[in-house]
Amino acid sequence: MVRMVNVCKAYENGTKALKGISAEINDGEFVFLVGPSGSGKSTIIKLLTGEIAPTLGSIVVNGYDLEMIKPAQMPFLRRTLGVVFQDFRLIDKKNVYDNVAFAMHAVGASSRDIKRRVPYVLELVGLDTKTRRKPNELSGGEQQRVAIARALVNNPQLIIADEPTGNLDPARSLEIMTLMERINKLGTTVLVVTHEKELVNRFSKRVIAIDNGKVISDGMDGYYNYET
Amino acid sequence: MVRMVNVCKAYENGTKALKGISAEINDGEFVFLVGPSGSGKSTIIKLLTGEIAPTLGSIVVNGYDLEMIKPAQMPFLRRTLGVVFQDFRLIDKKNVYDNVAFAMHAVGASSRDIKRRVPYVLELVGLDTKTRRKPNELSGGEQQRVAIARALVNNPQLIIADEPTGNLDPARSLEIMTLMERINKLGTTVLVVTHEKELVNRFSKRVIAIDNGKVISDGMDGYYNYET
Amino acid sequence: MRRNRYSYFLREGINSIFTHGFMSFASVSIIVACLIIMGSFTLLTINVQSMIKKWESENQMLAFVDEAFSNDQAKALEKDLRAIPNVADATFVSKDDALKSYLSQFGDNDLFKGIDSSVLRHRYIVHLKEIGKMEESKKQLEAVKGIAKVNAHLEISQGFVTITRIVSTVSIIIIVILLVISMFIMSNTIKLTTFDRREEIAIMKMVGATNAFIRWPFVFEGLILGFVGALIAFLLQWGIYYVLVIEINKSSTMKLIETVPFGQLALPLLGIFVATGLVVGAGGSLTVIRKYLNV
Amino acid sequence: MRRNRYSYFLREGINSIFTHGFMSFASVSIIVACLIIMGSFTLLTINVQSMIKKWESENQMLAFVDEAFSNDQAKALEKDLRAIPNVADATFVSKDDALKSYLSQFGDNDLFKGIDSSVLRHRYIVHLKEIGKMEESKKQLEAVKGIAKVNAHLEISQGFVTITRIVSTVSIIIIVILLVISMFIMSNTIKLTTFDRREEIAIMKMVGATNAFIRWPFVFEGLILGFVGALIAFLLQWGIYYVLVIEINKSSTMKLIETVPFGQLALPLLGIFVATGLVVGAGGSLTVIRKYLNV
Ligand SMILES: Nc1ncnc2c1ncn2[C@@H]1O[C@H](COP(=O)(O)OP(=O)(O)OP(=O)(O)O)[C@@H](O)[C@H]1O
Ligand SMILES: Nc1ncnc2c1ncn2[C@@H]1O[C@H](COP(=O)(O)OP(=O)(O)OP(=O)(O)O)[C@@H](O)[C@H]1O
Ligand SMILES: [Mg+2]
Ligand SMILES: [Mg+2]
Repeated sequence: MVRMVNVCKAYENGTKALKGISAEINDGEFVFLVGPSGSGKSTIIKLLTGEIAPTLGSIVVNGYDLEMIKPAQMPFLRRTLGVVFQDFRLIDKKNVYDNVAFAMHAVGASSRDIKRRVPYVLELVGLDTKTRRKPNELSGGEQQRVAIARALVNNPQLIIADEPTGNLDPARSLEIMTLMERINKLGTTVLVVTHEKELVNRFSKRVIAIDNGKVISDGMDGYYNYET
Repeated sequence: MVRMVNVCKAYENGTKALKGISAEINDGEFVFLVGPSGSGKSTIIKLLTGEIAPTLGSIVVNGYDLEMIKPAQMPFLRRTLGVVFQDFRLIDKKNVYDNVAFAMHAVGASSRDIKRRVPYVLELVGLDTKTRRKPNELSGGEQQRVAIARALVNNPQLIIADEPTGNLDPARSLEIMTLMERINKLGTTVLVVTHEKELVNRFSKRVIAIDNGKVISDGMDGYYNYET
Repeated sequence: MRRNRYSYFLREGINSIFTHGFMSFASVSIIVACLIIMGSFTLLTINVQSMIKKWESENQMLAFVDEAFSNDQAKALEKDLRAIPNVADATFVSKDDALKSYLSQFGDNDLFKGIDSSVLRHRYIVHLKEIGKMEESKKQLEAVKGIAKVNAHLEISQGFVTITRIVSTVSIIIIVILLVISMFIMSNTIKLTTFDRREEIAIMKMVGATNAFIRWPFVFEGLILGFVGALIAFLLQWGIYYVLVIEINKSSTMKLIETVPFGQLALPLLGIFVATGLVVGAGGSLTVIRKYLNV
Repeated sequence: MRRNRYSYFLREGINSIFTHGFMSFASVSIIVACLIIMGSFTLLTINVQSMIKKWESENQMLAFVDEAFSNDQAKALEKDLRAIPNVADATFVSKDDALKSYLSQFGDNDLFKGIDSSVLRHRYIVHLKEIGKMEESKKQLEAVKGIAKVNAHLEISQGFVTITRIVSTVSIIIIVILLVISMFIMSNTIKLTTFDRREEIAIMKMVGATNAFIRWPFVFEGLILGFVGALIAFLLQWGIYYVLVIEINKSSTMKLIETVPFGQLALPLLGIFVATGLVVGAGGSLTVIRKYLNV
């Protein structure tokens, strides 16, 4: 469950990235977040993961109030989340398998679980033949799929994906999004940032559109309603 | 002018990324290169820029034969190219202006030309208000536009763009692609890698489709002919 | 479960050493370099001081026996002299022996011709354990019944004490300075080598790793690098010392230097090296990481 | 145009120092640390050697005048003695003065009572310029008409020569070792700090920059870091030396040490520091870059 009330964010250099965002995402929902480049989508995601703090407003994610949260609790909030970052954030020095396994080690999973689960999610994203590669030996789309696998591996309560298909071909994109939908059906909340109009329209889910740091529409119509 | 004859590329780890690619792009053409994730598109681009060497086959770019080229000549080949990399490759420590200006310094442009040209291209990509920002203070789409500006700034003979709109909203993407088309009309050759079916179909240009390291179609029909 | 985790951390630490090969190599070699600078100087100081000690022990004083004492009575004093704590040994020299020695020394001078040994006294050549306490020992010797007078070169005693004190002070100052500078260089190097890991750490935090989880592999890595550096430095130091000792014994002038055998120094040196290596390794990486953990 | 380019490279180099603040700081401080280790030891050696020189000059030998010579004849020998190249000075001591000195030395012994000064000889106390040539000088003194005999402690001469040689050899070895290790540490540090630039360099190459274009800013950066490090090290070294000299003069034992004034050492020290700094700065960054330039 995510609740943002009147959230504002100004970066150190003065950029007002968010100018009063309020939104609530209930458990089990599937939400698309859309908006033009620079409108503040990634900023929202960084706020939800606690990577940056809001200048104003309150944010509650999976029961953790981000205003009150102690640094020592932050890891436990993050363990309830599976995040696909826009810039992937893979560890260069670890291979595909270890990049994903690492996320399970971090939450204290047992070796047996890790050995069973990691190959499974890597197969889901179509990387089962490339587990020993380092990120720089992968294509852009493959790196993105490693990031997706890592977000899925811990069976999080909430999946947050920032442009998870920006580097994927239409067929792959559809596959990944279908996978997300399936996971959502099993009870996981999903929040996807995307520019892909076609995909948004095809899935008919709730769409929150922001522009210039403000919510400009929020509807169940599944329509990508930002247009030239 | 680009000519590839039976180009093969196997990476050190044995991956056969390209399995005999032949294609010719004449001066003044506008070509889309499409294909699924991991099919070898970025590999082709890295070959054209001389970043990696082919295992087999010959490549000629703007009159430079990449088999014969001396290391000392490489910079001069690259100065005839404007490349947008899939991972942007911006210098973290330099601000937007310097990232773009640097490319002009590198080719020995005069300060006067640099002072006139850089703001102009930054305005073209819509970043004129963010010239003093470092790359990590930009959104994903903004970083991508810096990369595009850098590719354009030296008025290259050939523009090569790897997913230049992967992080951009549909409106921006259309804008950038229209800009490319305009530049192409002025005589510059353009090669764009993209997954955006809609854009490809809209522009009605030559489309080279590859899959699994081979050319599977090459036509003037402007149709994104890779389908699920 | 717990043990399992630490073995994971250890494995991660070791992996990290290899994946950041150049950085690890640089840390270790700089640790080695610094330890050798420190170690060489410490060994030099120890040798110099052992040499001073040796020279010191060669210094002697003369205790003249009362003229009234017979040869046998004089000889009997020996155990009284040796009973004084600071006396290392006392050798009896009779009047006649003393004269012989004078004659052999000033023989070609007419001065001593015809002098009878009766004008001289029985005497003891006394060596002290600690030359610094010469004045006190002189008084104790004079207090012995039967000793008329003690001839001691107090200014030499003073000189030795001064030299020893100067050498000790100077070398302690230099060793401390070298230690501080070396620790600074080493921990700075470890900081440098972990500097480019801030992104890695940020990613780990984003995935839900606790600070402890991130810290431990770094600590192990630092400990291992420090330990390996210390071992290599120790072996190199040993080799250098060994070669130098051989060279010194070869050269005719340098042969005068009596070197302390490495065996005597090996264990404490190894201890100091390893301790410094571990402290610097773990400390260096911990301080860097602390900075990046606030993500 | 050309000049324009170099000013661009210089500006880029300077910018880079600031944008890579931590790295620059680390390089400079490690350069400073290494130079100070080297510098301190060199200064120590110079002082020790100047002290040995001084003690050496205090050593004396006795030249006895022929018994047949009168007081005035004996005195006249002085200029002959001084004419010998290695003689620093020669002081005349008459028979009577010699006896007085003997008596004051052995006065409480009955041995010398009633001895007439006529049994002694006129003599000269001779100081040498170079103690190492004592044997040769002794022969030259003996060759002077009127000098009957020369008493020289050849073994002391030998000892001094040995000590001087040992001190010189040991300190040259140590200085060379320190120099090599310090250069290694410094250039390794510069390598470490430029290590994370390989991506930057790869990007530059992709944009069409020539190797020279990439190299120059790095060279300037390295030179500036090396130069700044050398200057800071020099000032710190000066400060340390100054404080130590004050402390030495305060302490009663240490006052015996006569320190060489910093002024005499400043210029060569500065020269060496700056040269080492520049070589290490430019050399260190060049070697790293060379590796990355093959993109
Ligand atoms: N670290 C930062 N410091 C300063 N300004 C920033 C920073 N990160 C982002 N911004 C600015 O904040 C605004 C919103 O950025 P954000 O990354 O949220 O956009 P976005 O919606 O994700 O865009 P995109 O679709 O291009 O990724 C932009 O104008 C951007 O320039
Ligand atoms: N440095 C490398 N070492 C080894 N294999 C590599 C390397 N780079 C790419 N590959 C492999 O080569 C194949 C082609 O990669 P390439 O990057 O050309 O794909 P692409 O068409 O650009 O894909 P995408 O659309 O996902 O970016 C992939 O299977 C990839 O895993
Ligand atoms: Mg974004
Ligand atoms: Mg690619």
